[in-house]
Amino acid sequence: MTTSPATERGGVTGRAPWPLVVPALLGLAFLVLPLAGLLVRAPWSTLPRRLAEPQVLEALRLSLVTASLATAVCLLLGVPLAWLLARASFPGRRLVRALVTVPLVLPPVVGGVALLLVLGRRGLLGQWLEGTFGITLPFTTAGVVVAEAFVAMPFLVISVEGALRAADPRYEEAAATLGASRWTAFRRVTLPLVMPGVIAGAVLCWARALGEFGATITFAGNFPGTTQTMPLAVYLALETEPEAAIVLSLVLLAVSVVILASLRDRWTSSP
Amino acid sequence: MTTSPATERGGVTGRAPWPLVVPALLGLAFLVLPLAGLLVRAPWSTLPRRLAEPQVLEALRLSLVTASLATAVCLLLGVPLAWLLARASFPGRRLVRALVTVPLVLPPVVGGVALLLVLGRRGLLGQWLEGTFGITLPFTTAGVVVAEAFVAMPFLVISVEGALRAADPRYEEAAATLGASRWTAFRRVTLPLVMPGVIAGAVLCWARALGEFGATITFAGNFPGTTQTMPLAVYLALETEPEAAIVLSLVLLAVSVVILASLRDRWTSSP
Amino acid sequence: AGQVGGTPAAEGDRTLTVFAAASLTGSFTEIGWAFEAAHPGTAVRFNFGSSATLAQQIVQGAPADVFAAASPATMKPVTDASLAAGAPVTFARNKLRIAVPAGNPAKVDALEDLADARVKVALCARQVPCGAAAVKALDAAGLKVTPVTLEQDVKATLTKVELGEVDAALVYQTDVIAAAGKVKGIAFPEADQAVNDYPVAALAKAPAGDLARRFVDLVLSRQGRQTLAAAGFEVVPAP
Amino acid sequence: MTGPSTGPSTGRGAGLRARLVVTRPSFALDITLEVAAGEVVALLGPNGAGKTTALRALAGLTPLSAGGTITLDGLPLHPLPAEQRPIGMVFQNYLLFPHLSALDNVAFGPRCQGASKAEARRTAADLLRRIGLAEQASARPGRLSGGQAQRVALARALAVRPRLLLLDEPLAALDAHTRLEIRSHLRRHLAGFDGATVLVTHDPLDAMVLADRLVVVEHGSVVQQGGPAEVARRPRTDYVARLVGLNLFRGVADGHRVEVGELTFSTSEQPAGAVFVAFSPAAVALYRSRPDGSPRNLWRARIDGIERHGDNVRVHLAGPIAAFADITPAALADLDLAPGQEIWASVKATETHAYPA
Amino acid sequence: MTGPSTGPSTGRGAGLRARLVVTRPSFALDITLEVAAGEVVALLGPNGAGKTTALRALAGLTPLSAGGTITLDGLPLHPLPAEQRPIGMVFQNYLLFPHLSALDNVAFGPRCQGASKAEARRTAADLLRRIGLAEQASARPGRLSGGQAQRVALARALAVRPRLLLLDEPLAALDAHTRLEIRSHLRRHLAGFDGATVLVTHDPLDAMVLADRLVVVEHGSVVQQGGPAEVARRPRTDYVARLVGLNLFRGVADGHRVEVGELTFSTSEQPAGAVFVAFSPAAVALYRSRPDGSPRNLWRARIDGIERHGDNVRVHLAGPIAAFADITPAALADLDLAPGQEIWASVKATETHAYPA
Ligand SMILES: Nc1ncnc2c1ncn2[C@@H]1O[C@H](COP(=O)(O)OP(=O)(O)OP(=O)(O)O)[C@@H](O)[C@H]1O
Ligand SMILES: Nc1ncnc2c1ncn2[C@@H]1O[C@H](COP(=O)(O)OP(=O)(O)OP(=O)(O)O)[C@@H](O)[C@H]1O
Ligand code: MOO
Ligand SMILES: [Mg+2]
Ligand SMILES: [Mg+2]
Repeated sequence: MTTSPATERGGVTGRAPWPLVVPALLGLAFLVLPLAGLLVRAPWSTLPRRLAEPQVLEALRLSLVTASLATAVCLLLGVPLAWLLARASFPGRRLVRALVTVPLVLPPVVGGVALLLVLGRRGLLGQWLEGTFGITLPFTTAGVVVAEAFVAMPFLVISVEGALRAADPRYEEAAATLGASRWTAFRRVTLPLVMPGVIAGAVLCWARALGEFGATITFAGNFPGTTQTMPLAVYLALETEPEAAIVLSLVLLAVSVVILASLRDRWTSSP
Repeated sequence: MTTSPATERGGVTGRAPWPLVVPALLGLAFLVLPLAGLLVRAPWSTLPRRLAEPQVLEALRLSLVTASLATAVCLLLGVPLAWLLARASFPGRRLVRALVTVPLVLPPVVGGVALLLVLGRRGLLGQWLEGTFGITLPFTTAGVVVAEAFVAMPFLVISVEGALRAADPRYEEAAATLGASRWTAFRRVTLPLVMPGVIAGAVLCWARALGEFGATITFAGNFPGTTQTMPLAVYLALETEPEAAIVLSLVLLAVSVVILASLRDRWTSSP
Repeated sequence: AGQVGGTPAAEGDRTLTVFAAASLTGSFTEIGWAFEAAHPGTAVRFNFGSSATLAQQIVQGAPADVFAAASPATMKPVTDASLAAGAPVTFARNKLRIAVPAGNPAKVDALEDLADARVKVALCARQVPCGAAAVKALDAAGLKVTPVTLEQDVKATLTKVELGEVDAALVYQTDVIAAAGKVKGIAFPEADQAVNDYPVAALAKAPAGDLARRFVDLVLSRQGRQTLAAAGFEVVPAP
Repeated sequence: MTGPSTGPSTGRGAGLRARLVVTRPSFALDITLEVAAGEVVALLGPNGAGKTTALRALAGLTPLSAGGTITLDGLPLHPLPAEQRPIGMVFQNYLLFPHLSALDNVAFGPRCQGASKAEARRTAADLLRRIGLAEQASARPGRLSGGQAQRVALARALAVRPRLLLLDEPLAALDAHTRLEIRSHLRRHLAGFDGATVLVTHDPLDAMVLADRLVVVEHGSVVQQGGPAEVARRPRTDYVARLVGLNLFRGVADGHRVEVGELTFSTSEQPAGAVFVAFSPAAVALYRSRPDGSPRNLWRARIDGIERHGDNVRVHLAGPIAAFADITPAALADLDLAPGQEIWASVKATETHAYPA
Repeated sequence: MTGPSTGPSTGRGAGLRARLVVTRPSFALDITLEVAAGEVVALLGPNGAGKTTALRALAGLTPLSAGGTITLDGLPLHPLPAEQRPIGMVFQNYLLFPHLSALDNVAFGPRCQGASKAEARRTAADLLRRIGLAEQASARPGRLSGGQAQRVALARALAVRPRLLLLDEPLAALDAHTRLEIRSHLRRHLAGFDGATVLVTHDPLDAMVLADRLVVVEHGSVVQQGGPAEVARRPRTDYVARLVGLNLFRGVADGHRVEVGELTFSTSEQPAGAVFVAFSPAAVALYRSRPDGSPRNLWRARIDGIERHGDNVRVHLAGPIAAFADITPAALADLDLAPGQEIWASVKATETHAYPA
């Protein structure tokens, strides 16, 4: 698991094989060129004015807060779920694993409807939640977090499960002989070993939550300040001023790229 | 990397630790309960009639074909890109890695607009493509694949990169001493080793492509038979007949769950 | 936009929640300001979205006071569930226009031109109001148009025109006005056969019931209609 | 199962008693193991004999098949999961946690046993100092040399103060100097506590020096056991004979004469019936022509190979019996031997050793 | 760097010539290595000395720092990437590809060299048969025992017919029987081709038997090199002395007298100036009271530890010089020794061996 020998072999660029480099650069271009298109079209002159609008900042703040909370929820529930899928054997595991992808395949708006059906005021659980604890989720910031977590969790679960499957289980055995319970072994050995996979999953999860639109607007509505995240603001801007929508998207992008670029290396280099 | 010792230790269920099992079950419930809500609300009586509609089958077929093609494109371009990000060191790698998440964060509709700006009739590349090769992407099935691949590729890239980072690079060194070029080492050693991660990424990618809506309709439009995938059909059904939308979603879900449940174990158990 | 201080306690700090079709974003936001000015201490919260989604939310118990939909069909689930306080009132109409990109590359100037196979046309899908209207207009003209795409809403249709991906599309007058400069609108006679009505209703279980009625009144008032007309809506004569 | 049971008479259940049964499609292990408290038993055997499997079964990492039981200090161990067994284990390929420093690897066990972080680190630092790795305390395993890594693995296993210590080749990667130190450190540690130790090693010297008793496993079964001297003097299988550097043959004795295949050996002992005959390669003399001297045990052999062996030369002999002969380089030059050549070989009766099979 | 260069005079560039320089923040390797074609050089040294680092540098896995060069058969090797170097390498921890069967692991190299799948598998099957693992051909590495895995690793490295063979502890995990076989198989293979071999081992016997020349590395530098006998007879560092089982001291000679710290030794040789004095632990006699006999080299020592050593007992002595004494168990019982006790130690002049430092 040491990465130092690889580091010792030095940069790869010198003799990186073209069957890898050519498609890699094509892929990168494919992902990044459309961004260039947006940048070209963006109305740079009005940018400062837009950024000054309190609603934009509010939506941005709300987006960042809810996406981060949703990622936290997903980590809390998703990493254990991934572990169960990768390490436990129980009847129907294949089905359960496939079911985890449900929120991915469900068109987000339908996902939002499904959430309303279950957690809405008249929903299966929602009624009980409201009756017993006085909790209503739809049309609240908490609802945004729920919608984002619902849509983003599969990304976390599936990447972490993949990482767990690729990890060497003999380290867990070594931990067991040292008296570590499965929980301790998971926490202190397995988790750090698959940290790159967890981080990859969390990044996917966070980014997906940040860009979530359909489930959020359906389940939580579109209220400035409480549930209007950036993608919702972008949607509304598209109704009135398409250029503004591009500016808003670029702001969202820039913030997320800066955050990801500054966070990831520090995290990924630790294990 | 052997999994046999873990297998030898037998199923985990007997003494799986509750700090993992409890959140895992909560997470599972969170992902699956909304599905239950949909099932309860689904108009089962009209289901057979809906399934018989040729448009539904056409949309389903189109969805499966385009999602699979998009996944193939993503594997072809995304795995090399992941390798570059994980193993090569070049200036600005952190930024490039963050840029890969752009299509995730971009609201899909804006993503579609961005694709149009680049690959549309008047787009930066689109003009050239049409002039030189007579290729137009918008409003074609190829356009659907492009839109889905654009939105889904980050999932593949980021999970595979995570898997590559967690893999032991010393096996690549061993391959090098046996005369394997970096390309051979990648193909015959690294790739099989990170196969669980690649499969996880491909599953995410396929499922995301299958559920893709915003970028597809914006870039490729919506025309039955050529560009109307299931999520587009669902969205439009939602406008007039929410029950029909639920039925369509369930059909899409059922098909994807069956496909994933039948494919994944055969693949993941191989390495 | 909560009000702090300066307001008589009698009015209290109240919030009025309005669910409105996304196409009303501009005009209703303005009407909202007017309402807040007229009712100090009251904040108007808007939830703009697709009419169908909004209806779904209301049926599922969303805390809404007023619902303004983009078509009678999308209002229907709400009235069916007896959630509207009284019959919905049509407050605005929208008429179709042919939209062509700046420069009109395909030289479109009448509805018949859309039937030309060389002209790339975008229409709204039949399931959304502008699509239903387009079908009506084309039927009235006896034309068979094969579009390249059936868009999910009118804004998406308009985007295709703005970016030059299609040569022509049928959109609303309001959209042509909002996209002033980037698309050109062409009026056509059959548009009169395909007018789309916007109904508004105060809701039965409105948490702010009295305010809801007053908001509907404001929409129907001269001031409201002026605002809507400025956005390109055809204003319904006062009842 | 042929050797006499020389296991110590363990008092009231102190120590380890185990019947290890592991059945795999292509391999079956079934051995009985008794290790008194404070005793060190070395598990010896050819590659693939099942030694690692036996240790894993003791540790609870490989489940026992039907019939297997493990008792430690009178208490049944087999129902417990690995983490509840009071064991320490050194793995054949170390398995140091790659994300933890050497210090934290060693501190891991004490932490799991409830020690505070500071306490665990103190214990660990102390152990690392004792094995001469104080400087590497903060290094990740990827930056340790092979021998350093194995020493850290050893320290990690000792840090939990186990009642049963399981060591799979603990000294294999150590250099001569360190091996000596670690060996005596290990001995001192083992002397200091009254737990049982099971040690797998391929090094006869390690086995002889460290172990109170040897258990030789082949193909999943015990083929011989006993004190180091006993095993060294009276090997019962080819593997053990090679291990202790003897030529070994099975024959039928009748007075001073032992029939080994077509040969007849004279021996100094007088056993009867089926016997083993053992003698050292150094006791074999080679002649170009038939000698007339006193050695009675004379046979014609073909030279199969010649290799250096320490300061001497080892000659592989084929013929009626396959044997090794160790001769000095000077003798090799005198005799002018080459592979394929036919020669005479003999061994004095007093140098051979016969004992019941 | 103190030993006289006894490297062979390699003909017109045939074989390996290397200056290996690797500079790390906490470690620096700088050794010169010459291995003639067909020659086997063993790299010996304590853990962490830099042996693996040297092999990795030769293989191209660790980049050389400024000043380093590698020439193989007259051609510069250091500009080539690892995959283009005609090498075969056995890693200290095997690194078998976990997803390939034993057969496919071995066939990997030939495949990379362009052999057809069938051809590569035939080569591999043949090699596996020769190392006695035909039955395990289709097993994944996870199902191999430690020794089986190492044999497969060896076969994998040999399968590419390298011009330079790099072996990091190739025999460490093998049992005595297999080790003997693999060792002679390896010798035969090495004899069969004219490439250079560099071998890292901790086993003095392996080094003596397999290598034509020993190069001893400590702290990243060569401290001694020469033929096995030369090194065994005249160790130049504590590490080598322990390796070959001698007590070693540095002193200043004047005729038959050598001053070692506060002691004066009589030796049979007559060197002058700085010298080493070496003698076997078995040559050390212990007495409870001052003896009056012939041994001249007498000193008062404290017993630091006692351990079994083969059939004998090794006594660690502290005092003016730190030395080992090997005595028989009978002598131990007679003398009734215990750690901490003060005794007299002596060694006969004829048993000591002095040579220039
Ligand atoms: N990747 C690395 N980064 C930094 N230091 C390292 C790295 N690998 C090894 N070292 C250090 O370099 C020194 C030499 O290590 P090396 O592995 O070459 O030793 P060795 O002679 O092979 O020892 P052993 O016999 O124990 O295998 C050691 O002190 C080790 O801790
Ligand atoms: N996980 C496994 N699944 C199936 N067979 C296995 C497994 N592990 C080991 N074996 C086989 O079981 C037999 C015993 O293996 P084991 O590892 O116990 O041998 P060992 O005595 O430790 O050998 P070595 O000295 O080479 O390490 C071998 O034939 C091996 O191939
Ligand atoms: O309900 Mo709308 O205004 O057609 O999106
Ligand atoms: Mg083993
Ligand atoms: Mg090493």
